Amino acid sequence: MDWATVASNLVHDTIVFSTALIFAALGGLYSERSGVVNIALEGMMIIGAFTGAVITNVIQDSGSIAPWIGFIAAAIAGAIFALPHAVASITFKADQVVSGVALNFLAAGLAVYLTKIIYNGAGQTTTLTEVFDKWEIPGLAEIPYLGHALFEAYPTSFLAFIIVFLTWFLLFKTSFGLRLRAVGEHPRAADTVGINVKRMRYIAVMISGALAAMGGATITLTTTSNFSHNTISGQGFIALAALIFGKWHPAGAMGAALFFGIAQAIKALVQVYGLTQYVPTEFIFMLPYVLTILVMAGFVGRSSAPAALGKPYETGSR
Amino acid sequence: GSKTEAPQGQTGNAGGTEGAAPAAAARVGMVTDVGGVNDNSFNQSAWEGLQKLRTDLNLPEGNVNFLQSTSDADYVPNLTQFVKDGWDLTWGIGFLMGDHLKKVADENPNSKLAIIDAEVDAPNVESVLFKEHEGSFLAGVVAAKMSKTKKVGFVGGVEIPVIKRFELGFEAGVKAADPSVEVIKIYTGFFDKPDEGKSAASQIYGQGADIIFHAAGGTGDGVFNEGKNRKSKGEDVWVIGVDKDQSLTFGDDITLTSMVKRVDEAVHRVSKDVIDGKFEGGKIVWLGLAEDGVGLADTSSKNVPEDVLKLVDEYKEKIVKGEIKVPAE
Amino acid sequence: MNKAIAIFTKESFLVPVIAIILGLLVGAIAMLAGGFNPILAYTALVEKVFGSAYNFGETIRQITPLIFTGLAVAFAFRTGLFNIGAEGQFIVGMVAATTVGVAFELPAIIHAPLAILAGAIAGGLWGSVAGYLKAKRGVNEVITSIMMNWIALYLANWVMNSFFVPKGQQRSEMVHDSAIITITWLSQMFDNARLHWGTLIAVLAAIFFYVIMWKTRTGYELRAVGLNPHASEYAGMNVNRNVIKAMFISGLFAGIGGAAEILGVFHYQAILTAQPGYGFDGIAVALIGGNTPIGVILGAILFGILSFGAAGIKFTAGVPVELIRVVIASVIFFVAAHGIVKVFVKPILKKKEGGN
Amino acid sequence: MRGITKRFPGIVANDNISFSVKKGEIHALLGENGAGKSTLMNVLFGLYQPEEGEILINEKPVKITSPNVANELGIGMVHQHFMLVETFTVTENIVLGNEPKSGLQIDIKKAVKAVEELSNQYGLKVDPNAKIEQISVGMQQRVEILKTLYRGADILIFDEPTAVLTPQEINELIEIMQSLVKEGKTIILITHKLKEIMAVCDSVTIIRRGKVIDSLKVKDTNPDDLAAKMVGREVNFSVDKQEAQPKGPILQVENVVTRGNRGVNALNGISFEVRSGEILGIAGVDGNGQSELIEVLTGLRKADSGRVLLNGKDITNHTPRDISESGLSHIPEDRHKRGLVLDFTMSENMVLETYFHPTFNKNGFLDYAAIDKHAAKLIEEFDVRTPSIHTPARALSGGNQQKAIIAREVDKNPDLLIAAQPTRGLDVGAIEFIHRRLVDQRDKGKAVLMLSLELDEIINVSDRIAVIYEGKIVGIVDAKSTTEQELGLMMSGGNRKQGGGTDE
Ligand SMILES: Nc1ncnc2c1ncn2[C@@H]1O[C@H](COP(=O)(O)OP(=O)(O)OP(=O)(O)O)[C@@H](O)[C@H]1O
Ligand SMILES: Nc1ncnc2c1ncn2[C@@H]1O[C@H](COP(=O)(O)OP(=O)(O)OP(=O)(O)O)[C@@H](O)[C@H]1O
Ligand SMILES: [Mg+2]
Ligand SMILES: [Mg+2]
Repeated sequence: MDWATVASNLVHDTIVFSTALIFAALGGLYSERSGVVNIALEGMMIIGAFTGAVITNVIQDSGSIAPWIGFIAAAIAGAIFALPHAVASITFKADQVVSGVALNFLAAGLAVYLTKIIYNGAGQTTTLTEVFDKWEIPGLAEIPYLGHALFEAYPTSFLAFIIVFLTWFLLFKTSFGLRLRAVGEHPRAADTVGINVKRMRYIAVMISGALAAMGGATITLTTTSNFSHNTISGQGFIALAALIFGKWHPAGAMGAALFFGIAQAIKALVQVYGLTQYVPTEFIFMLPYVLTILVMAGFVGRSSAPAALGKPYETGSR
Repeated sequence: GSKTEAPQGQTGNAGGTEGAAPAAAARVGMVTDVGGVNDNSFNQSAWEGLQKLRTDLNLPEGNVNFLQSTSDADYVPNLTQFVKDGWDLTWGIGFLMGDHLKKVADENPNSKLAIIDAEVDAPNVESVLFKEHEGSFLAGVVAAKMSKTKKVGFVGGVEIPVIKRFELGFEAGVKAADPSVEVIKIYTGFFDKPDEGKSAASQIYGQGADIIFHAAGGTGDGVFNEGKNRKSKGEDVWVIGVDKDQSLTFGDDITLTSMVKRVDEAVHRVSKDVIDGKFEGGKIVWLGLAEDGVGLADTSSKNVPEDVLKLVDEYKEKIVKGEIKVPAE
Repeated sequence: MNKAIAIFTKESFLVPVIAIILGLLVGAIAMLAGGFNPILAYTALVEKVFGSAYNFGETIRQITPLIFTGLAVAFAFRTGLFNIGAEGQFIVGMVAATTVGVAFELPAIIHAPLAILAGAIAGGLWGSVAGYLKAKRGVNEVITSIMMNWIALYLANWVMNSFFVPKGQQRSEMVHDSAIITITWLSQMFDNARLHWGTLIAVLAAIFFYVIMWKTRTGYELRAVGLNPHASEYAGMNVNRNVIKAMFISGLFAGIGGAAEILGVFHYQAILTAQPGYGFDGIAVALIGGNTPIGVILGAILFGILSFGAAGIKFTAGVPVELIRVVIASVIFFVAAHGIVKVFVKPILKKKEGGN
Repeated sequence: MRGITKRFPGIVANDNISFSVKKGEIHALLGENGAGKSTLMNVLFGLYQPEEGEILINEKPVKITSPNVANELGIGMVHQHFMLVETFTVTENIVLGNEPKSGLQIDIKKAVKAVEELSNQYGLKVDPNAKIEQISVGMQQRVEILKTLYRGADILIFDEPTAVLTPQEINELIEIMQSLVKEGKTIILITHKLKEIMAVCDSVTIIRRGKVIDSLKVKDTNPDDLAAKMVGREVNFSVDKQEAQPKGPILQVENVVTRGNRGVNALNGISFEVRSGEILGIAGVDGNGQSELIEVLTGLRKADSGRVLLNGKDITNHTPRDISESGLSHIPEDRHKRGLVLDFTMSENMVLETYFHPTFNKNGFLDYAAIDKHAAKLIEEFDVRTPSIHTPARALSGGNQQKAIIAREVDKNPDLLIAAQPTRGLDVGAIEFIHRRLVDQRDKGKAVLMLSLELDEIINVSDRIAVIYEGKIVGIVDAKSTTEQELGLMMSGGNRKQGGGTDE
């Protein structure tokens, strides 16, 4: 086995694992850049994973379009699910962390509750027959090693990278982005120049829900092919970590998500090469988390959150 | 003071059965781990066994029931719920429930309990275990004979004795049939994470293996996904299923065969024995090839050629006769 | 004192109560939507919890770890830190208690306290890692504590597999009887429900929380640093040391919780395949309890009753146990968005005033 | 504005206020802290909705429901706490909410050009591409003004614009205001500085406790009259004090060097001393090392070299607690950031630096009864207006917060009291009180080191004045014999006086 193949496989798997995290971290980015803490990414991913699986399951007779419809349905469900978080933290000025925690509980409960109702008491959806197939970019995918690594992936992965770029453009090149960031840094300043702070935050939180849900749906529609109580199991929190790790920047968040992805891919690789003889499996499982802490402590250090993050905005007009 | 036999307001599922069950009708309950009764694995299998029991004996709907645990701490109260409610038999499903079931059995010596996959030493518990290694040996023979790349893989859930039996049996089977075939093994550490299974499978196929045998419960779903994905890309890969005939779930275009573990049969039989008054408390039952407790799925002939199946039968005979002793630990 | 009893004042008491009622209503709606009978279900819940001595005892067992993790989260909250890592601290507490319980043989009078102390310190140290990284390296404690949860899980398994788990088992050997904190007579009174001294320790821990936080110099410093680190620095407090201290004490609570679970409930430690979940539930408990010690106890009682009673609604009314999570989520949500609740509270307050 | 009433829980901030401003004039709004000026202007700007009253612009009644509406009506506001996004550039801040576009993108080039044009037109020099966090406070204020002009404001509200400016910047601002009026703009100016009102305003409205006391032409009044109307009694401006009787040195600063936040040296071998029984004022343009100096003296920042002696004892790089215990008190320049834990009660805040003393702390347990007693005493003594000692500090007005801090610091009976911007943003009544306290401290034979950006204050209160420039003392003068001109020159780095150190 040559190392080029290993590397190629590793990159390929890294992208598979990172995609959901990229979506969710970007979701968190919108919300937090607007000043609303989003610890509910986990819950939003759960709702996305659930909706994606159920809708696809229901319509999978329609063929390969089914996962796409499931995916879009997930995004819509995510945006709607994010609404209570917006109402609580923006309109009712609730503690955003508390509201987020509530949503995480709600998602975990509701999704499995509904699953059991829909699937006759079963803790998971039936296995989907129609899920996303990997795409190969014509021409590029044939490049030795590199093609498999970079140009053969699920459509959601390509989409994720496109959304990273779009987010960067939206945030730093358009007036929507300027306003969104202003609302997250200094809402009063934004208010005094006529920007509707609350509306911006509502939009941001709902985009956040949609993207995080797309992340969740990515998991059910590419890697697990079903939804169960632990389909997400903590990935929303990892995405949140990626967002902070990536300093609330789209490219940074993507980089951090890829980092977690690579650590996950390495985990399987290490076992394949029999390294577990030398290192206990438990330590390999720990690897991504230890690395994250080391990297954060060693290189990243203090990260600067949006200045108004977590602070409800009072217009004074009541 | 306790009121153990307190009549429950109403027993039965949603909608309930209004006219209460006949007094003589037997009641059998089971407690699952976090996976629940639809885990495509042995919880589901066990539940199917109870369902079959119900239809066979024409019991009312509420007379078989299950409780799903949400954490380790739930096992004892869940088992106790059935026991204190006076159910005729209470099943604990899975190795991990062993200690908990023992505690409940000791505290309630007049109750009857049974467990799958664990040995519980108590006079009122019947333990049912399977010789997974024997069945897995046959799966190994199929894999070795049918691998074109001379590499096969094994994906395990958590590294517990039960799963170890799968692994060792499989490897022994492979080596017996063709010592030149290499076995790549990965333990994912989970029984319920298909994405981990998929990752493991991807790595193993990436190493050039073309057949993977999994013993990972729901995690194994990911192995099937990865296999299907590759198959649709034209790669010639297979998956060997576990516990149930998984070709029924994932299709026989990817499922080479399955190592079936007849949890449903066992649950059905032991439950029936209890109802018939033939409960053998304290007994530890091992079900292997000889007892038809394990074996390859009947649908194997779809994908496995005649000659290989013949070889499988030969090995089976030798194992049953004791000529081959398959390692279990 | 004001803060601790604030929960009993009219409005701050009514808000959680109404939040709970609204939460149960949401649950009822969800049950109706799913084709279940909410009245039957809630009756079953109450019967499950209060219907037999055994189940009542088990509910107390369920409540106990929630008090510990709730206190852990609340303590950190009070000092301006979000300890999402009670989970990991709980786990290392379990490991330490198991280690002491299995590896040593001591007289009971020393053994059990030592095992609990070991759990406490392990939890505290585990928590202070996040505190240290925050103080010295500026790393967000939310990230570190999430990571530390997973590290704790695998580390625990490694320790168990390497030192304490007999071959072919999935759990450690039993801790020695001298380390066990089960209250046998009480347990027998409750039909063998797993009752243990940990519950009493939990209540003492809540008192300890209150005293430390609002009566001592340490608490004064911790609160000051949490509320305004700049002013604290100006006033000559060591901000970094206080952050670490806060996380240490926070972790202490969770660690004892883990130790009590081993010594009082299981008597051995199993290989973990998932997070035990008490840490995350502790967040909910702390939030429902308004981050006060009394609130945490009440929150844990509510949470414990609901989640233990969940099995009852499944058993009797066929409702999936997850419904209870929906109820709990709604309660937290309404506590958070008390603005919504106040809409309901106002008329009640008015009526009362009118009546007086 | 007619009959405006705005209530907050427990207080009527504006009580039936009516006042009018003529087109093209500069109208001052004068009043004590908490009189209700900001509230009134926030109503005019649409940030608050009044309970009663109406607003007329050009004699037409209008409903100003949001700042958006205010902007449309040509009302712009320059807030005391700037409404600028620190991480944005000058241009981004100015165009925010009104961005020129090309296609989907913001047309940044066009925006920069617009900013440059405006800045030339009104003589408001700014660097359009600089980030706000990198520019001076004066420049930030110009950005604020440009923001309103960019939106085409005709009525400009300035809320205490000079409180944060250096004398030079104030002069520039006054010129800017005058040129704005020439261009046909109308200005409402909130300030506590009577001198400024006399200098630039046409008319003035005085508010006390939410009510209008009087509205009159500036040329018909004088500072004493205004002050009396505002406070409701006669106010003494010049700090009357005896000749200082300085004795031995309390604080000696020798060749201290330290790096600032940007990595360059903020203090460049600074040396001076403060003697007992004197007030040493440090004058200087903001950003010449004042903040760093205080931080080094109080132990909040490390000195790279040099020595600091307090009562002859070396306290260089000791911890803040150690230094505080050695007899140094400090009234911080940012009371919200450093001075108070806003969510602590007043009582708890009063022992922020002494809670561990045996009086309050028994074996690690705090004696809250003793603390409350102590707080009640201080609050009474320093006339801090608070509903109760258990009220959170956050709920007090700025002036009362400052009084509380001063009470706490003076009560420590320190050998050296450092007062940084002790009267920033306070009304004349409060200022008088605080100055009195500083002089009392001196008269008790203690040393006082005062830093202020306001030359008036420096000259009035200090006995000697040291001028800081680029992290060094460039000269020390006698307060009685110096002039604003002389100080201004030294502050801008001109005419370095020889023997800039102390007269050892
Ligand atoms: N948002 C608010 N909520 C409650 N009370 C407020 C609020 N804003 C102002 N107040 C109160 O209203 C009164 C008037 O405040 P205002 O800010 O208008 O005073 P001001 O004249 O601007 O004082 P200063 O000179 O300190 O700026 C004060 O007593 C203040 O405490
Ligand atoms: N929610 C509140 N409750 C009580 N008092 C408040 C509240 N908000 C503000 N205040 C008080 O009202 C006064 C005015 O508040 P504001 O926010 O206007 O600050 P400020 O320092 O006066 O600034 P400016 O002079 O620019 O208005 C302050 O003294 C503040 O302490
Ligand atoms: Mg004001
Ligand atoms: Mg002010």
